[in-house]
Amino acid sequence: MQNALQIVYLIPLLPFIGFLINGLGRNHLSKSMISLVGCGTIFASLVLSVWAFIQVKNGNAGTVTYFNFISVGDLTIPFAFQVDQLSAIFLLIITGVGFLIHVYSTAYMHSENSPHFGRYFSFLNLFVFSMLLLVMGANYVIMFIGWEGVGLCSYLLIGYWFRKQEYNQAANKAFVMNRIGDLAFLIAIFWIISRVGGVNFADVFAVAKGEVLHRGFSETDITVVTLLLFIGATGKSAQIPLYTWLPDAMAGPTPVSALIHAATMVTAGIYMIARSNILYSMSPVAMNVVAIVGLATALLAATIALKQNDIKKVLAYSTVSQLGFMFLALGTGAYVAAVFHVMTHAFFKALLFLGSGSVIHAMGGEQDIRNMGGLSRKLKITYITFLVGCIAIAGIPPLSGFFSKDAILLSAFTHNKIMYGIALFTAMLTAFYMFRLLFLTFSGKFRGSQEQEHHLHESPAAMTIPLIILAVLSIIGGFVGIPEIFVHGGDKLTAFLSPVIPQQPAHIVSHSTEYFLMALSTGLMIAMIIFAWIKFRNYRRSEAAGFGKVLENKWYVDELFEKIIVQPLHKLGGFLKSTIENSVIDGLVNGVGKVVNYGSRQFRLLQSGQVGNYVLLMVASMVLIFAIQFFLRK
Amino acid sequence: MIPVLLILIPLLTGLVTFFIKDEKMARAWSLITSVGTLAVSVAGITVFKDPGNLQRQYEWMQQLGSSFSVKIDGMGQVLCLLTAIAYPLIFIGTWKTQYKKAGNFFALMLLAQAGLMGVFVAMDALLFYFFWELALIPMYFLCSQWGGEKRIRVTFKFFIYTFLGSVLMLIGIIYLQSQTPDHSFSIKSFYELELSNETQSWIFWLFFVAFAIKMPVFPFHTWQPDTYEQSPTATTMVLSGIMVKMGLLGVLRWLFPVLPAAAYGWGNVVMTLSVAGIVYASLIAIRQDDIKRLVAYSSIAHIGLMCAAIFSENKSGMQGVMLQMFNHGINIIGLWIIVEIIERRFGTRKMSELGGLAQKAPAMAVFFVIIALANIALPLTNAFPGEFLMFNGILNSRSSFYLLFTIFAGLGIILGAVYTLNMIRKIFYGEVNAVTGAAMDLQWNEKIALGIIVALIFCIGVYPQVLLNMTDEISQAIINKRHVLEAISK
Amino acid sequence: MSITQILFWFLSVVALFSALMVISSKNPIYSVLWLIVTFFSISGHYILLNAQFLAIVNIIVYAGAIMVLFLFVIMLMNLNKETEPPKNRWLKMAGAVAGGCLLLVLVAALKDTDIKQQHALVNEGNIGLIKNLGKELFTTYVVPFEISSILFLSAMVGAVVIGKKE
Amino acid sequence: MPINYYIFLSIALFAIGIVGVLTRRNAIIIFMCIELMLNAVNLLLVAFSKMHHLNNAVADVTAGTDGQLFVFFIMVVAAAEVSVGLAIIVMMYRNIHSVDVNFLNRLKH
Amino acid sequence: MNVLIISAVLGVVMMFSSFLLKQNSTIRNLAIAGIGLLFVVNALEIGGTVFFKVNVHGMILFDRFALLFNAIALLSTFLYLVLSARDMEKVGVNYAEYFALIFFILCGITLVSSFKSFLILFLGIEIITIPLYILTGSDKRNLKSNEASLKYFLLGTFSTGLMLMGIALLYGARGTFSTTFVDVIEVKPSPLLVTGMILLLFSMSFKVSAAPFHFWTPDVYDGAPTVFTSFMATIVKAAVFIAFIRLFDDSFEKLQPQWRLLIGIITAATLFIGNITAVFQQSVKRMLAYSSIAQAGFMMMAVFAMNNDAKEGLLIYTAAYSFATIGIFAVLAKMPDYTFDGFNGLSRKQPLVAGTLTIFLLSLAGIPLTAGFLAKFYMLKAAMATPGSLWLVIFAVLMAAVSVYYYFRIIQAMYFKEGDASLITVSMVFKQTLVLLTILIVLLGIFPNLLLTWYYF
Repeated sequence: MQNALQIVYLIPLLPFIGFLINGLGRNHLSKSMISLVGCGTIFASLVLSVWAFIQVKNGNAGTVTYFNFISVGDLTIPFAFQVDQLSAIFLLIITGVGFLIHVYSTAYMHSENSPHFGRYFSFLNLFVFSMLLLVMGANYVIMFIGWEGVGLCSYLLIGYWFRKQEYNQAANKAFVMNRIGDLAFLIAIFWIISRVGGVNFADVFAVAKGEVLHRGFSETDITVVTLLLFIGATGKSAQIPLYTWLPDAMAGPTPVSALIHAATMVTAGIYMIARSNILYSMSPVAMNVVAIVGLATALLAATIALKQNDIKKVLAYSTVSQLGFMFLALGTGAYVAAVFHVMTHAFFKALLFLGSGSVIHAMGGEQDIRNMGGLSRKLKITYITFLVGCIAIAGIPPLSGFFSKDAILLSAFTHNKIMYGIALFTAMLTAFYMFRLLFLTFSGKFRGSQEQEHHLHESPAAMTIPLIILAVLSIIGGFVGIPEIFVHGGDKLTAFLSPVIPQQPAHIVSHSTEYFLMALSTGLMIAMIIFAWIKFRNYRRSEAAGFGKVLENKWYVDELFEKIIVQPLHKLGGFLKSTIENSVIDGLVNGVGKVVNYGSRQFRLLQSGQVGNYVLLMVASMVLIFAIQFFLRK
Repeated sequence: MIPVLLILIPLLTGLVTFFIKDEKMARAWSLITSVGTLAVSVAGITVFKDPGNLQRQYEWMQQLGSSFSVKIDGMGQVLCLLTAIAYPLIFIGTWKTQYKKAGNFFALMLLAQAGLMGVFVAMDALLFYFFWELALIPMYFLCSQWGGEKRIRVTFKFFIYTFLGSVLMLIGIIYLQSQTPDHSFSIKSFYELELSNETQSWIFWLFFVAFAIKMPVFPFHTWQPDTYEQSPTATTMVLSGIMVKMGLLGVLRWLFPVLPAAAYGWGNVVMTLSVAGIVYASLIAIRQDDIKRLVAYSSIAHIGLMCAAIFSENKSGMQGVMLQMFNHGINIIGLWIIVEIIERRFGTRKMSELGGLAQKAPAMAVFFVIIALANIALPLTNAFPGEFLMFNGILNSRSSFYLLFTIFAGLGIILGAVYTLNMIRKIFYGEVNAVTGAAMDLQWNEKIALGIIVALIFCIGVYPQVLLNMTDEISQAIINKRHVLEAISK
Repeated sequence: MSITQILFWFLSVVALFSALMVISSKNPIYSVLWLIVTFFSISGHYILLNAQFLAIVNIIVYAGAIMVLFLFVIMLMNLNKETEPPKNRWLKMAGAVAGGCLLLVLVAALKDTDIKQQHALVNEGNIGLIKNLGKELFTTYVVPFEISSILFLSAMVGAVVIGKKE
Repeated sequence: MPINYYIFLSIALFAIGIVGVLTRRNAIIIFMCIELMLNAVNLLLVAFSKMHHLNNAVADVTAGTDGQLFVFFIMVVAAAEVSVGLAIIVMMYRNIHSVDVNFLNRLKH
Repeated sequence: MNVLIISAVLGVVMMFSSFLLKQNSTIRNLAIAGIGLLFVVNALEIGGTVFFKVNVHGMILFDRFALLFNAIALLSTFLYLVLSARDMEKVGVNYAEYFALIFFILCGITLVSSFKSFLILFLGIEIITIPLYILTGSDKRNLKSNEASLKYFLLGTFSTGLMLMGIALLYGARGTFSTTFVDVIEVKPSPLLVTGMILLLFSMSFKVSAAPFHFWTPDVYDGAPTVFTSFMATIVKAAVFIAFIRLFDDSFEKLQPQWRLLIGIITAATLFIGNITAVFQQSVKRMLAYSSIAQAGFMMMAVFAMNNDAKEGLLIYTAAYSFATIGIFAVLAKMPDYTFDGFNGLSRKQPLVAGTLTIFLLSLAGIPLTAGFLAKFYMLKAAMATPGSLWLVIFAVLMAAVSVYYYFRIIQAMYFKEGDASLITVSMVFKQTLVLLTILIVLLGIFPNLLLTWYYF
C-alpha cells in the first residue's frame, strides 16, 4: 500500500502553503482570513495525520521516496518520508496540539495589526511544516532539515516582537545554542556517511545490526555517533549545558512557548534518540551519558524553578526539568516511556502555558507571579484547567503525568537506585514548584495594581476551548500506557511502538515493589502539594537571600557562560580585529610596501649626483665582479 | 561556439559602451546585453549542449605553443551561468545608483565579464593567464574611479597584491610549459605531465599563492575587506560573487590535476590555513560594525571552507565546492544589493547607527533575512547542500587531522550564525532612530533582483541536483586524475 | 742587458712616473705637460716596436694637436693656477684604493695568462711602416675608414652646435 | 720583449688613469686621465700586434697590421671626442665659470 | 647596407638644409620623409634588394636579425619624429642639425646591430654616443642640460676606455678583431680572454645602463631635453642591447659558464636598482629614467638566457618598450609640469591622450594583451630555459610587481585624482599617432607573429 502513503507529503506541505499564503499576503489579507488559512491548513494536516495514523495502525507503515535531494558519487540522499508508528504518534501530537494552539493564538494575538498577525501565523505554520519534516524524514538529512527549520522558526518567533532588543538577543541565543548542537548532529551524520555510505534510517540500522556485511560500524563509531547525536539533542531539547536558551525563549508570545518550547520542538531530541534507539542500545556508554545528563538537567532545572517569579520562567524550567526526565528514560532504555512522557507532557505543558497565557492576557501583560494572587475567582476556566495541568505534571494518579512519570521512575529504579532517588526527589520538587506557582497565582489576595484588578477578565472562547480540550487530554492521555500490573494489555503504547522500538527485556521488579514505588511517589507528591499550600497560601513578598538567591539567579550559569565563553571569544575577536589583522597580517603586507618605499628612499641616495662617486662605485663593483669571477667562485 | 560567444558578447558590447554618453542608454544597453549573455549561457546548458558547440580551438601564437582553445566543461557551465546570471542581477539591483560617466562604468563592467568568462572557459594556460589579468584591470579601474574615500590606496594594494600573485603563477605556467614534451600550454599537455614530487612541491606554491590571494585564503586576505568596503557596490558584487571563484577554479582546474602529488603533500597545510581562516575571519566578523566589512569577512570564512573542501580530495567535497561556488555567488550578491540599498538610503554602513528597519521596510527585512540565512547555510536554502557536501568531504578526507578540520570548520557555522544574526538584529530589529526614521521600502528593481535571488536560493536549496548533475563528470575527472597517479606511484 | 731592454725599462719608468705626475700635479698646466711627456715615452715604445707611423701620429696628433687644444682651453679658462680646492680626503683615498685594487685584481688575473711566454717583436717587422699600414687601411679597412668620416662629421656638427653662440 | 711586460705596463698606465679619474675634480684633468687610459690601450694593442706578427708572419705577412690600424682608429675617435668634449667643457665653463665636477650636482637622487 | 649609406647621406643633407631651408616645417618634413625612405629601403633589403654592393671584408653582416631590428628602430624613429619633432624647436636654434645628428646616430644603430668586428662595434658605439653627448647638451643655457651632457661625456668616455681595454685584451688572446669565435675552448679559458670579455661586459652594461654601471642614466635622462631623452632611452638603448646580445652570442657563446653568473648578478642588480629607486621619484621624467633601467634589467635577461627565445623576445621587447616609451615621452614633452601631480585629472581634459597613455603604461608594466606583456613573457620563458635560473626569474617578477607601483601612479593621477592637467598644444596628427602607437602595441600583444614571421621568413 505504498501508494496510499504517497500523499503524506501533503501533511507538511499544507502548513507550508499556509506559510506562503500568510507570509506573502500578510499586507493584503484580513485577520480573519489569516486565521482561517493558518488554522485551516493545520487542521487539514491533522486530518491527514489521523488518516496516516490509522493507516499505520493497520500495518501500512512505510517509506515514500520523492526525489533525490543530493546524489553525489556513492552517496545518495533521497528526499523521503517515513511514516511509521513513532512518527505517526508525533504527527498526531504536532498537528493536534499545533492546531489547538493555532486556534488559541487567533484570540491571543488579536491585538496585533494585520501584517504582524500574518507574520505570526506564517511563522507558526512554517514551524509546523519544519517539525513535520523533522519527524517524517526517512533519513538523518531530512530530519536535519526539519531540525534546523524548527530552530529557525523558534528564532523567528522568540524575536517576534523585534522592537525589543532583549527579545532579539534571546532569539539569537536560542539559535546559536541550537546551532552548537546542530553542528554535533551534522558531524554525526558525516560520521555515519563515512561508515555506512548512506543516511537512511533503515540502512544505518541495518549496518549497525551487522546485517550488511561489507560495511563496518564499530562500537567506537556507534558510541561516537550516538554521543554526537546526543549533543545535538541537548541543544534542541535544552539539556545541560545547552539549556539556558529555553528560559530566555519565553520572550516569544505565549502560544509559541506552548507549542515550540514545551510541546513539540524541544522534544525533537527525544524523538531523534528514540528513532535511533537501535544505535543507542548498542552503546552503553552513550546510554549512561544520556541518563546522567538527563537526570542532572532535571534536578538542576527543578531547583531553579523553585525560586523563579516569572510565570513563564517557572514553566520553562519545568519544561527543561521534564525533558531531563525524558532523557533519563531514554538513557535507562525506556524509550517508550520517554515517548509516552513526550505525549503527556505535550498535553499538560501546553495546557499550562496556554493557561499562563490566559493569565497574562488577563493581567495585561504582567508576568510576575508576585504581583498576582487570587485570580481563581475571576478566571474560573483558566484556574480549573491550570489546576488539572498542575496535578498532571505532579504525577497524581490517574492523570496522564502519573503514568508516564511512573514508567520513567520505574525504569530508573531498575537501572540504578541512586538515580531513582534523585529522580524521585526531582519529581517532588516538581510538585512543589508547580503548586507554588498555582497558589501564588490563583489563591490568596490580589497583589497587583488597581488598574489590573479592574481589568481582570476571563479569556474569550477561542482561548478557553483549547484549554478545556487540553485539560481533558491531560486527564485521559495517560490511559494509552496503563502499566501491565493494572490492566493486562493496558500498555498499548509499547505494543504499538514495538516495530520501531524493540521490546526491552522485561522488568525484573516484583509487583509488590512496583506497587510500593507508586504509592511512595504518590504519597510524597501529595505531601509536597500540602507543603506548598501551607507555605504559599498567603504569600508575602520577601527578598530571596543566601541559597535562595543563588537559585533565583539560576545558579549563575548564564553569567558563567558569559564569562568563560562569550566574553573571551568577544575579546579574542577584538584582539584579532584590531591587533592581529591590522598589525601582524596586514602589517606584514603593508610592511613589504613600506620596505620597498624605504629602500627606494635609501637607494635613491646612491644617486648622489657626484661624478666622482659614480666612478668610484663603478670601479668598486668592477673590482668586486672581477673578484667573484677569478677568486670567489672556484 | 558558445564559449566564444560568451567572451565576445560582453567584450564587444563593452567596447561599444565606452561611446554611449547617455546614462540611461548605457544602463539599458548593458542590461540588455547581459541578458543576451545569459541567454547564450543558458542555451549552452540546455539546447546546444553537444561538445561541438561547447568547445573551439583557433590557431594563435603557435610558436609559443599556445592556442585560443576554449571549452565549457561542467565547472565552466556552472561558473559561466553564475557570471551570466549575476550581471543582470547586479544591473537590475543597482539600477537606481548614479554613476559619473556611466558609459565608462558599464563598459568596464562588461569587459570584466568578458575576462571572467574567459577565465572560466580557457583551456590553454597562457590564454587563462591573459583572461586572468584581463578581468583584473577593469576591476581596478572600477574600484579606483567609483569607489569610496580611500579607494585609490586600497584598490592599488589590491591590484599589486593580486598582480604579484598572478606573476608568480606565470612563472609556474612557463615552467610547466617548458616541461611538456610538445612545449604546449594546452591543458591537455599539462594534464599529461608527470613531474617529480619535489618539482611539484615548489611549483604548487607559485600557483597556490596566486589563487590564494584571489580567493582569498587566510593569511592572504587582507586586501579583501578594504577593497570590498571601498569599491562601488556593483563592483564589489562582481569581486566577491564571481571573481573569487577564479581562484577556486584555478585550484580545481589548473592546480589539482596538474600537480596532484603536491596537492596531496601540501593538503594539510592548505587545509590548516583555510580552516584557520574560517575561524579567524568569523571571529573578526563578530566584532565588525561596518556591514560591508562584515560581509567581506564572512566571505573569507566561506571561501576558506571551499578551499578546505577542495583539498579534501573526494567527490563529495569537490561537488560541494562546485555547487557552493554558484550558491555563494548568488547569496553574496543578494547581500550586497541590500547593503547597497542601505548605504544609499541612509548614508551609513555602521550597524550601530541603524536599527528598526524591519518596521519601516519589511520587504527589505524579509529578503535580507532569507539571504542572510541562506548565507549561513540553513537547510532548504541553496548553501545547505553545498556546505553539507563540503563538510562531508572534509570529514572523509584522507588527512589525518580530518576531525580537527571538521570541528574547526564547524565552529565557522556557529560563529557564522552569531555574526549574521547580530547583523540582522542591529540593522532591522529594535526601534527606529533618526537615521532610519524616514526609511523607504524596496523599489521595483530591487524587488525583482532580490526576488530572483530568493527564488534561486530556494530552487537550488530544494533541488541542488540540477547543478550537481552538471559538475558530476568534471569533479569525478579531477578525482580520478589524482587516483590514477596514486596507482602509478604505488 | 741589451740597449733595447735598457730603452724599454727607461721608457717604461718615464711613462709611469710622468703618468703619476699627471694625476698628482696640482697645476693643470703641469698635468698637461706631464701628459705630453707620457705620450712621448709611449711614442718611444712605438718606435721600439718598430711602429713608426703610430709613433709619429701619436706625437703629431696627441702630443701636438690634442694637448695643445687642452692647453689652450686651460689657458682660456684661466685655470693655470692651483685653483682646485682639496677634494674630500677620504674620497680621494677611496678612489686611490679602488684603482689600486683594480690594478691588483687585473694583475692577479693576468699573471698566469697562457701567452706570457710569448714575445712582442721588437725593432723588427715592417707592418708598422706607413706603406704597409696605408695599403691595409685603404683596402681591407676602407669601410671603417669611411665610417669614421661619419664620426667626424657628427663630431663637427656637434662642436658647432655646442660651440656656436646663440 | 716578453709580452707580459707590455701587459703589465699597460695595465699600470690604465690603472693610473682610472685613479686619476677617481681622485681629480677638474673635468679637464679627468678627461686627460681618460686619454691616458686610451694610450695605455694603444700601447697594449701595438705590443699585441707585434706579438701576433711574430707568431704568424710565416703564414701571413700582414699579420698584426689590424692591431696597429685599430690604434689608428682609436686615435681618430679620440680626436673627435676631444673636440666634442672640450666644447662641452667650455660650454659648461661659460655657464658656471668652473670646471669642477663637484659642482655638477643639480641632478641627483 | 642601404640604410647605413643613405642615412649618412641624409645626415649630410640635413646639415646643409640648415642654411638652405628657412622653414622649420620643411626641414621637419624632409627629415620625416627621410626616415620613411630609410624604412622603405630597409624593407627592400629585407626583401633582398641591396643597392650598394660593398666589400666589407666580413666586418659587417646584415642578417635578418639586424635588418628586422633596423626596421623596428626606423619605425620607432619615424613615429618618434612625427610625435616629437615639433618639440625640438623649443630646445635650441640648430633645428636641422638635430636631425642631422639623429641620422648619424641611425648610422651607428645600423652598425651596432650588424657588426661582425670589434672595430665596427667600437666605431658604431662612438657614432651613437658622440652625437648623443651633443643632443644631451643641446639646451645650452639650461644648466641641467649642461650638467647632464658633461656627466654623460665623462662617464661615457670612461666606459669607452674600458671597452677598448677589453678589446685589446681579446685581441691579445685571439689575434683578430672578428667577433666570430672559432677558438676551441679548453677547460680553463685564457684569463686574457675572460678579462677582456668582462671588461666588454662592463662597458656594454654601461651603455645599456645596467647596474652597477647605470649611474649616468637618471641624471642624463633627466637633464637632457625631453625630446632627446625619448630617443636616447628607447631606440638607442634598444640598439645597444641588440649589439650586446649579438656580441655575446657571436663571441662568447662558448664562454657561457664564465659569464652567466656575472650577467645574472648584473641583471638582478639592474632590476633591483631600477625598480626600487623608481618608486620614490617625484618627477615623471626621472621615474621614466629609472624605469628604463628597470626595463633594461628585463632585457638583460635575454642576454642572460641567450637562446632563440631570447633573441625573438628581445626584438619584441625593443619594439614594445620603444613604442610605449616614445608615446609616454611624447606626451610628457607636452606637459607643463613633469611631476606626478602634474598629471592629475588629465583624463577629463584629454581623454584620448590619457587613454593611450594608459595603454603605454600598462604595456610597460607588462599587463597582458599589450606587447609589453609578451615581451616580458618571452624574457621569462627564455630565462626559464636556462638551468638554475629560477631565482632570477622569481626575482624578476617580484620586481615587475614593484614596477606596477610607479607606472600606476600616473594612471591614478590621470584618472582618479582631481586636478586640471592639460597639454600645451596637441595637434590632430599627434593624437592620431598616439592611437597608431596604441594599436601597434595591442596588435603586437595579441599577434606577436606579425613581427616574428619576418624573423623566420
